[in-house]
Amino acid sequence: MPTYWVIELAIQDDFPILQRLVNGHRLIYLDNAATTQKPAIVIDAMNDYYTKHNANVHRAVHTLAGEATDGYEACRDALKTWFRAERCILTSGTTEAINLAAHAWGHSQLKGRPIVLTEMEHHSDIVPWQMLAETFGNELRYVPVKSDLTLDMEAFEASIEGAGLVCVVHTSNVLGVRNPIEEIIRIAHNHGAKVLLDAAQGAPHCQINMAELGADMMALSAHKMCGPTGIGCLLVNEETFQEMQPFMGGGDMIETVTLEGSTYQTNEHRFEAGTPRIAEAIGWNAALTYLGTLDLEQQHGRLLEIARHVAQELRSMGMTVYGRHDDDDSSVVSFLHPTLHSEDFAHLLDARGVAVRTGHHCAQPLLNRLGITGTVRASFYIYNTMQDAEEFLMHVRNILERFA
Amino acid sequence: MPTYWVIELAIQDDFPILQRLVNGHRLIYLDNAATTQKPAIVIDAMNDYYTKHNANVHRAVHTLAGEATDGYEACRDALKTWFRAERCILTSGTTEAINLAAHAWGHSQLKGRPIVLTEMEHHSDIVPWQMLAETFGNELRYVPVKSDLTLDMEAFEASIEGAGLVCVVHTSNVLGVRNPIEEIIRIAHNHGAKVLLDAAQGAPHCQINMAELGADMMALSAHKMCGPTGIGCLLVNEETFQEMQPFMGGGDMIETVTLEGSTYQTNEHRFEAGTPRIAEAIGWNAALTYLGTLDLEQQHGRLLEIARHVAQELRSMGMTVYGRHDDDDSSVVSFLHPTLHSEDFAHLLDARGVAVRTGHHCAQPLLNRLGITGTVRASFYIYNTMQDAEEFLMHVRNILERFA
Amino acid sequence: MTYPQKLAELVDDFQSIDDRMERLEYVFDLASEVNELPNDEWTDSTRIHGCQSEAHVRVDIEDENVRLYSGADSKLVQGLMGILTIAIDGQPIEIARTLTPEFAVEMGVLNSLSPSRSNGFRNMFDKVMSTLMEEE
Amino acid sequence: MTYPQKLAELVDDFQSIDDRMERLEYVFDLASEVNELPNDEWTDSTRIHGCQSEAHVRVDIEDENVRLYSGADSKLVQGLMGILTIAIDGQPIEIARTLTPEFAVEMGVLNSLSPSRSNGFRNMFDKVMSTLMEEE
Ligand SMILES: Cc1ncc(COP(=O)(O)O)c(C=O)c1O
Ligand SMILES: Cc1ncc(COP(=O)(O)O)c(C=O)c1O
Repeated sequence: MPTYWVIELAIQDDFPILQRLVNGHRLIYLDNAATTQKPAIVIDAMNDYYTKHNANVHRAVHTLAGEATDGYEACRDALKTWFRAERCILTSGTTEAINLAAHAWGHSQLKGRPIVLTEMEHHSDIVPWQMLAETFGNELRYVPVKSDLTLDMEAFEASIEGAGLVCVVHTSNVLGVRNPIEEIIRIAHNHGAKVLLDAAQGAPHCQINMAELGADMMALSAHKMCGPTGIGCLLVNEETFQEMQPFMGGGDMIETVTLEGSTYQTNEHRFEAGTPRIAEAIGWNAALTYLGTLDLEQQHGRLLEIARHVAQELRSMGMTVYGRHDDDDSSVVSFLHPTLHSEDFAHLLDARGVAVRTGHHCAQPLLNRLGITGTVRASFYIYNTMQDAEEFLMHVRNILERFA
Repeated sequence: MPTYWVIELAIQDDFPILQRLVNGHRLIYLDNAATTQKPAIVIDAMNDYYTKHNANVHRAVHTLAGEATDGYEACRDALKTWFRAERCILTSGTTEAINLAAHAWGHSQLKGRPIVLTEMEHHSDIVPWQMLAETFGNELRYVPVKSDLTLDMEAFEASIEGAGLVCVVHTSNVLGVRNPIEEIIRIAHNHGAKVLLDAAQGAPHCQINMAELGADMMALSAHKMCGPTGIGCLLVNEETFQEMQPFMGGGDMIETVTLEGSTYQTNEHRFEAGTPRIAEAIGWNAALTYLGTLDLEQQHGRLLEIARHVAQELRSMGMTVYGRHDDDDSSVVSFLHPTLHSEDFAHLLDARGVAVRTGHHCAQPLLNRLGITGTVRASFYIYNTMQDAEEFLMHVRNILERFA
Repeated sequence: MTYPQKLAELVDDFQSIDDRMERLEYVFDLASEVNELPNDEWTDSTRIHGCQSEAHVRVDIEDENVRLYSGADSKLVQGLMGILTIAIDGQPIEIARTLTPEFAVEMGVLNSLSPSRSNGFRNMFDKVMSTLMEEE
Repeated sequence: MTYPQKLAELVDDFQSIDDRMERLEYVFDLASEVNELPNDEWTDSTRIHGCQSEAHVRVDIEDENVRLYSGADSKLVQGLMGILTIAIDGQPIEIARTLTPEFAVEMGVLNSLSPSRSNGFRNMFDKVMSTLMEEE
């Protein structure tokens, strides 16, 4: 893998945090499904904004305000282009995006119709719908996960009748499994249901083409794709956008306010009440620029290879690995040791500079299905190398020898 | 003013953006009521977070996650201390904080009772209540603004009967008028109504002691007090906090999720769904640290002196100034020329590097009351100097000579 | 693109001004170039949307030639209308139709304006052009 | 504060370990120091809240002396319990009451743990102490 090796090192250089020592050891950051690190270009873009252009956006005449507005709106445009989306509403993240979908679209459009979810969903794609169902009495139908860790598509087909919406995670944050969303969208649309994709994990790992997929709504977060915290978006197709009603009220989303009532903007600003996330938008746009310089498909292949290697090695050490690592899956490796507690494992790895996550990964229904309460999760991203993986495995072996 | 002069220059040095030229001229930034500039310490704190500590918060074991969690929670603690608040829920800004209050508290607690607003409110403190009233049929009662630009307190007293909530802006973003909130809170509480303060403009200008005031809820934004974009908070007293029901659902705010339903966290996390604004919280905390090094009361006096001088000079040039500049008012100067259009004015000032805002300032009901559709607004903050004011006035004179 | 002579001169004039304030001053001066649309003829159908100030325009065709009548409460906006007036008022309709908003970019006028203002200019331009396109 | 001898020794031991992994290893080893609370006696009243793993403790007073029975599914957590056991198990109740969680800070144990884990330790400590305070 000589070419990989060169690319890997070049990418690592772009991420200042990787210079850091943790407990005296080189940081091996394998908690990427929780949040990713930021390349210097992203950090610098926000810096540059705050040191040269900072101002409130929209409605202002002065130069800084114009620059800030351009910067903010450029992020929206870049997202639309990147994901081939018709409308892009900037939110604080995936979670707020899904809550926005539930309130702005669901409240007025679902009219009590059933909602199809899957057992693989992140809490952020469950709780907003449970809340909506509590108010409006919608039936929630959960598509089970089979023992091979894929969705039970027969059960899905059986559950679609009469449903108004299907909410499905593009790629599972626990398993790395990439769901058959093309088929799901096709079946849902055939039955008159819209589809919302939770692309929080999908977006960082592959180039999602919303227009081609025909998805109606798609939620994602910047911080999982090299962008800053505090920003995400709900991408929506035009038809769905026109059906949405205002959610939060306030500055920037209104056209006119009188004591008797208000009228609202008709573009995306309608759903972006208050001063928006300006520096964050500028940082996210820089992240897209950065990712655009990489060959994401090649990266996907490289990382999947790492994940497969790690999964195989862990299995050979007696671990249970929860994942398939099929060609389209993400490079997440969830595992458990038969006796060593997952949190103890993470603590011990941390002592060697390795960052992994443990716990339920905000996917308790999935873990219930698997009959466990948590896993250790190592998730790989563009700046991780096979070298990281080997060192991680070495520490794991070491820990097992000393502690298991 | 020799001592002022030294302080002024020292503060300017802390703000990198003030080095910038705008259209070939030194930037004179007088759009502080829209958003403030950031001192290097704030920019550096976020930089430091992204280059050394970035990780997702809560529930994780590794070192970076611990540091990020500490940093995020430290902001909450600092805000509680700064404002003497019992509970602090981090939001994306004032607007989201007020929407949170409307949904989390208003939906379950107001039970159709009337809400008292004022004509001086920002749209962000009007539209959420109009939306709530549309759903639940609450009566909205607006306290008029008198021709002396103060609230009509007799009308307020007459409107309080039976009301469940009073929403009042601490300090007007258009007029700089600081409202008699102590009296408003006393009267409201005597009549069994809670009080929400919109402190977006108040918080940057004076040290607000929520415990002493006895306010029930208070909303504010970091970006108006030297902090980053994308973060604000709703401060709540314990009693009100216990009455609040979850608003947005998702990760981090839950205790357990099953297919049948969910249980929620009991602390502030209950209202902070999804990955929070981590870098932003760290930046805001740095802004509080920075403001803490200044004598804010002295700054308030200094800036008010500047505002009074500017108001007087503008009046002497034939402008109408909308403001009182009483001792507790903020240093905002809204004005209009009899013939020169306010936007033309702002464009011309911008050609000389001066940033002011024009338009309705998201306070259309107030402007309707004043019988105008917009003003030019120059608002001063800690890094502005009397020199800035004099140069601004010189440019205004110049513009009037050439264009009026 | 080659411009009608008066417009070409105007582009040259603007390009020779370095100072933004002077460029704005020139725009101000051009406010007087409009054929005035009296206030009492400002209606919804003459309104230019997306301008933050009130701005109105009516396009007439007189003897196959374009006639613009316009006005605004902002002198800057009216100055932009003056520029458009110089560009196409009195021109044969087929010639006027070939104009693109590029000329305003070349003048450096649009980048002297806030995004909302320059959007306003584009809306003004689009409104005029779409009226011209509707003409037989 | 002066500690009972066994605890003082333990603090010294920990302070002499530089490597975090070894410190954790030591905590692991101390898991065997607990008086085991059998799994079937884990109930809601013995549960330590705020621990992400299952952790349970019961405090008995035997002949005016404190007796701790505890267990956890995480060996690290049980090791922390082992430390607490060394600190106060078998001590007269009045002496045990004077202990503060400072000793764990001094050991450098808490900063080897994630915030949630060290919170867990504090909760464990608080649960034990509040039981002691309730005793006559
Ligand atoms: C008085 C007042 N309230 C509310 C807001 C809204 O704040 P934000 O846009 O940060 O949500 C502002 C700022 O524009 C304001 O001045
Ligand atoms: C699949 C999935 N959905 C939703 C989320 C929530 O994203 P955020 O916390 O950025 O709102 C996450 C991240 O934790 C995720 O992995």
